[in-house]
Amino acid sequence: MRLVAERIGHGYGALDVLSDISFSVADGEIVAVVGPSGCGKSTLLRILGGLERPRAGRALIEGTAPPGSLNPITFVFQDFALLPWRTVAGNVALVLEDRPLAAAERREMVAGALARMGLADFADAYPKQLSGGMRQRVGLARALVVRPAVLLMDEPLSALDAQTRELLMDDLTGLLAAERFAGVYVTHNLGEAVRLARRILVMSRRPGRVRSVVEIARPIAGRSAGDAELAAAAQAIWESLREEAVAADRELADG
Amino acid sequence: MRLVAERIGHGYGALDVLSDISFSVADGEIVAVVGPSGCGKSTLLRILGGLERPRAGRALIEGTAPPGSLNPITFVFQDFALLPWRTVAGNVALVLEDRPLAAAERREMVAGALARMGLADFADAYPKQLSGGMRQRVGLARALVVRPAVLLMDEPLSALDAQTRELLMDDLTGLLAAERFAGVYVTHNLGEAVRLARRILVMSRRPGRVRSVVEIARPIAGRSAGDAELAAAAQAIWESLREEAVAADRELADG
Amino acid sequence: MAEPVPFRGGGFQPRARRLVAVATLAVLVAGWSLASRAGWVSPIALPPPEEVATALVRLARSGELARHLAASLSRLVSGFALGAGAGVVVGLAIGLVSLARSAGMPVIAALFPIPKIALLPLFVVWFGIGEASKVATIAFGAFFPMAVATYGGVDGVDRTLIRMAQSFGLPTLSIVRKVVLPGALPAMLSGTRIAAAIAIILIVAAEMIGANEGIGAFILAAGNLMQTDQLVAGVVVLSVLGLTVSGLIGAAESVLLRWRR
Amino acid sequence: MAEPVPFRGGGFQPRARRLVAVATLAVLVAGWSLASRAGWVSPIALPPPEEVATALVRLARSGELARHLAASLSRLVSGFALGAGAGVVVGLAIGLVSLARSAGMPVIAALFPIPKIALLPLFVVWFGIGEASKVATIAFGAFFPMAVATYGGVDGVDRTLIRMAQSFGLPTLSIVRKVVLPGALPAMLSGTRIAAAIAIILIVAAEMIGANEGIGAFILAAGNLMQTDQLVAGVVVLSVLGLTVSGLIGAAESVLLRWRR
Amino acid sequence: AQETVVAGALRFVSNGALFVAIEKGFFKEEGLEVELRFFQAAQPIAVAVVSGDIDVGMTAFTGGFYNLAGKGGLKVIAAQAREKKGYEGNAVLVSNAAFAKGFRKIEDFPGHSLGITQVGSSFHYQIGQLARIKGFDLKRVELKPLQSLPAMAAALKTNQVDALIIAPHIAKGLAAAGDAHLIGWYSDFDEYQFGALFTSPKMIEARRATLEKFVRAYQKGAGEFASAMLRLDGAGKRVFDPAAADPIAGMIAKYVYPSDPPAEGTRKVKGATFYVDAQARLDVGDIHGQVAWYKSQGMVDAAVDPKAFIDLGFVKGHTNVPR
Ligand SMILES: Nc1ncnc2c1ncn2[C@@H]1O[C@H](COP(=O)(O)OP(=O)(O)OP(=O)(O)O)[C@@H](O)[C@H]1O
Ligand SMILES: Nc1ncnc2c1ncn2[C@@H]1O[C@H](COP(=O)(O)OP(=O)(O)OP(=O)(O)O)[C@@H](O)[C@H]1O
Ligand SMILES: [Mg+2]
Ligand SMILES: [Mg+2]
Repeated sequence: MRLVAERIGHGYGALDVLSDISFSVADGEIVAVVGPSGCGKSTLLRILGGLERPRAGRALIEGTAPPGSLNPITFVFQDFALLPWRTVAGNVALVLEDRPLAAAERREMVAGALARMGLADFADAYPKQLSGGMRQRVGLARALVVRPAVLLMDEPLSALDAQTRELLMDDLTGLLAAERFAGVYVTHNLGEAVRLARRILVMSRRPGRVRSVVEIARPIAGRSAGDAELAAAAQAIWESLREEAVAADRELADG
Repeated sequence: MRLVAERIGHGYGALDVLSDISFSVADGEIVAVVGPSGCGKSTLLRILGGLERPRAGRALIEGTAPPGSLNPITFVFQDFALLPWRTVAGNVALVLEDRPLAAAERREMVAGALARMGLADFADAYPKQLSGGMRQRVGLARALVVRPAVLLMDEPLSALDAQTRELLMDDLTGLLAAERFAGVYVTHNLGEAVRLARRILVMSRRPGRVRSVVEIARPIAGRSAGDAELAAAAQAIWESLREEAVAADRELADG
Repeated sequence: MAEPVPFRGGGFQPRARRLVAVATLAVLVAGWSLASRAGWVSPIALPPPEEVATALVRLARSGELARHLAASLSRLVSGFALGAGAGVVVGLAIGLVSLARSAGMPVIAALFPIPKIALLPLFVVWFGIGEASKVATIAFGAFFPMAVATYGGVDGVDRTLIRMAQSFGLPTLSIVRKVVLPGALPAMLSGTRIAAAIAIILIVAAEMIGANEGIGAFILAAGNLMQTDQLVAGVVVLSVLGLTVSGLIGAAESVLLRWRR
Repeated sequence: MAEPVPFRGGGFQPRARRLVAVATLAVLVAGWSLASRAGWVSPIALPPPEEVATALVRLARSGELARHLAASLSRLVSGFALGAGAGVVVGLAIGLVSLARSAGMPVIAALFPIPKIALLPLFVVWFGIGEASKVATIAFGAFFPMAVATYGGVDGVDRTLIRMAQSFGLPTLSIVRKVVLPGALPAMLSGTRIAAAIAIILIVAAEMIGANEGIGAFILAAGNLMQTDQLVAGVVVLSVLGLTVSGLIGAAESVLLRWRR
Repeated sequence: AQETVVAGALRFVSNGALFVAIEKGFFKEEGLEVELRFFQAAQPIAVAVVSGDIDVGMTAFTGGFYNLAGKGGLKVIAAQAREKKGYEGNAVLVSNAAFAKGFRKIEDFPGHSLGITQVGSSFHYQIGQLARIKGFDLKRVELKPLQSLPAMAAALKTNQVDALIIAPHIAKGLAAAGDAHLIGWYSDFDEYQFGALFTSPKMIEARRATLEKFVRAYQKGAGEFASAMLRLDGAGKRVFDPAAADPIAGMIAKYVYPSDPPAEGTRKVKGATFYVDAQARLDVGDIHGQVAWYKSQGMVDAAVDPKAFIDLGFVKGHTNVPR
């Protein structure tokens, strides 16, 4: 199954946000999207996931979803999007409750997803009791439990502190390498982009266009935090982005 | 003027937060404080700045503040702590209004501080109109305008996205190199610590103690983002912290 | 040559101390009693607290208090249930459906500021002089704050939670039940607090028409007869009732909103 | 073989359309008129809207409306100013000073739920049947919500802003003036909204005793005479007054709170 | 089986004829069971008749009553109390302060304040008539609606109003206690049909025979009341023959002063007695006059026609019927 963006354009009122974005995500491939603040990365992801209708172009699914996938295109959110009134297990169970599954099977699926994210001991905890890292692990468990084909991740680590981010990055690379999910990974952090992605889409300022696409051929499993080659790739992207990042930073919101 | 922490210990109710912390910050020296979540870094900083009374030990000033310093020990806050109902200039002027200064002199000082942070065009904007990076620049301008001797910075960049953080890091290293402020820099980000600090205080989990002190002799001006030696130092600290960070991450808040 | 860093924090965190609170109430009552006994306050203007206490005890002993309370509580409960129930339904509709919002908001805005006492003569014509008009008065009073709080609560539900639920393909009804309603619950509970307070306040107005029993009727009769000791006794009963209901809602909150802070 | 990603977003963002709002009110009035003319609603139960309109026009033409409004507004303004002013002062004290908090909170909690109509006879004894008792009734009603909103607002001021001000050595008075008060302003303005609504609602109660002029007195007289057209006209005036005041506060908010969203 | 009639009334001595008829069993004799509903205020009784909550009601006339009646909801069928020359009725009281400043007679009303219960009440009507008779402008009297009789008494005692027109027992009590000065009786200046027994048009249509029985029994009660309570001596002054009056007053006291000891209640009833026509006949002309006055004040709608809401068919010999 491939996820294809076909000449997607979008805007809000008079504000043009995205313009003519085309790319595709193949089976098991991670595409990172980077770009300055407000260039429409989150909007693009919402369009890809069917949460927003684009003004122009369209998002397509090519091929069929793998059998057993309950929710082929699944989001992971920046702010975790956990229901605070449900326990960890309840939050994961939420997305299975309206599916035709036997209660026992559902329980088993939830327990399996929690175990895979190291959350087995936290099944009955409420989100507020968890650290940020654990909360995002719940978000990942919830995404895994529906057996997705493509994960759409909107800055999944940016709400975490640097050390926790490091820990989750390890978990995430492990997961993506083991499961062969496809994914679109939006981030500001070029270090994350070069560690996870096969291709990096560098976007321009609003209205966001694809400025360049950087390919990184090395398998994810072999990449590590202190890798000089990756650092150089990140540095190169940064040089190309810097000016636009400065401009985005100095932009005044009207109001 | 030296800032000295003398066997500081603290706690809230039955919760021991800090235990027996001693160190000193010499003139023009930046000390970074790193440690897992909840180990008492922010508490330590509040005690050093006179915002909290420690249960044990004390914070001392050795020597006299440089002449002309209006507020020798000055904070920079993680969440910027700007008054949303004041403009950029108003926020900076706030901390001068109760000082015996002529109006013209005050205006000049404010304008100078804004100019130094590249905020001259934003004097009349409200905080909500600014990007996160610009907001923290206002926080820095406000800190500069009182001519501090020691800056106490509590994760000043952690609320920013990765690209903006990169931009502000450049501003900050420039500033600290040029002005020769002393500073205590609390952070989770080991990369930041190794780029800014002469000494790095690595703290243990709560109750926070000083686990080790890492010295980095090279002058700040000569350090850069992609530096392999610094990356190795950061990696070494991370190895020593990792286990505690994992434990802190898996901690359940009671409630 | 070393001096401590000057302390400049602290303050701006006033704490309510229970002892001082109790002491304050005690001092107030004692002062009131003293002023009455010294003759500074005429018993017509304010009966001494002892007399109020005596009136209360007499009221309780004779079983009258129970009778009046029972009458008022039954009106309160049914009026509140009707009004607040309708308020939740209308509030949900306004919070979820564009048409209901467009139609409902202006009507609520126009009717909310109308004092219920002004409508009493019409209520009597509409609902008669029996229980119906009293229940309707209370229901009318409870309806508006509940409706406003409910749609405010629905508006306040984090949209990312709703988008999350949609992105996992949850059906709309499930989203309303599992995301919107629990998310609006805190606001609805504080709406309940206000609606209950208004319902209690309206007891007196409701019992202005043709009521022989009820705390409100009792207070009105005492006021008409200038029996200030009984009047104040009745007011004390209402105040205690208000505090009790507010306490009950607080308890409900701490159970239902365990997941918060 | 390529199919579009299924759309599953949207919804949960009801918009109030002004046109539908106006249409709803128009339909309601038309239906009311029709029901009256068809005889489904007896004129005793609800006068037809035309009669209400006629009554309003007559009221306005004869200058009576102006006279009644002037009387009520002067009571409203002075009662509100007194009550809300005292509420702000007490609320600030409770928000800033431990002693005031300990002493004030229980007193407010005990007195807030008391219906003001119940106290009317006492108010008459305390303040007579002239303007004083009417102003006092309104002031009493406005005091509590304002006090509660003010200390709530002070409690809600971001403590890091206060610690920031302290860390720069600002004197306490400056912190109160420049940080606490502006920070509490949004809550105080929504308290003003509630206090004003309560003040308007209390006009009818306040003008029950010894008032010849005033919208409340006019409504009461119309109720006594069963002149339902005039009664409803008076209620419409109060509703419009409520909407106007709420609009004014909204305007004040958008000026004073420009710095917010 | 007995037929039930639900009757609404206030606990006032002016409804004495009804209470006597019940106590004496006159309704039972007619085969009627009367179910009494007591109210706190006059207005709701009329509304309750309109809405069918009760079958018949008895209260004083007010502007509100006439407006309801004019909208077709009420039919007046027999008399209640009336102000009659030579009998005590409502009295005019002046506060001590106003009296000291020279408020001694009705003509002194202009420039003073008068406490009333509500706009359009019978007290409002009576000051209007006094103004008409004495030729002063009603606008020069400041009317203060005070909602209840006790509030009126309290306001007079504390000199917050200058005068009251109020029921005899309250007036005599205040004057005797030195709290106010009694400067005249309303009946010295005018006669006045105070109130009525009324029902709804629907009731007349559906249960005319029952109503006729009810009125017959009620008239008997009025006759008993009049003969026992309204005796005049040779000088035209009212006297109570204890043998005749006390049993009747005692019956009324059971309803009006239920919480007082019987002897005390009997005494109070005698002090509060109004004139009641022995056959419950209405002063129809006065009702027309009342409606005309209320109309002239803008308190009753111009369309209200007394002819339409008085049913003359239940009682024979109504007085003063306009052509
Ligand atoms: N629902 C909306 N209505 C109106 N404008 C919107 C909406 N959502 C986003 N925008 C605007 O569209 C632009 C792009 O928003 P988007 O969130 O997609 O950017 P982004 O690249 O994700 O930014 P960031 O890096 O800050 O997350 C911004 O200017 C934003 O203000
Ligand atoms: N005012 C307070 N009252 C009670 N407990 C507090 C208070 N402030 C901090 N704590 C607790 O003290 C501990 C240390 O807090 P502190 O904020 O100093 O940690 P930190 O190292 O800055 O953490 P982080 O890395 O998350 O910023 C935490 O467990 C916290 O919950
Ligand atoms: Mg985004
Ligand atoms: Mg901290």
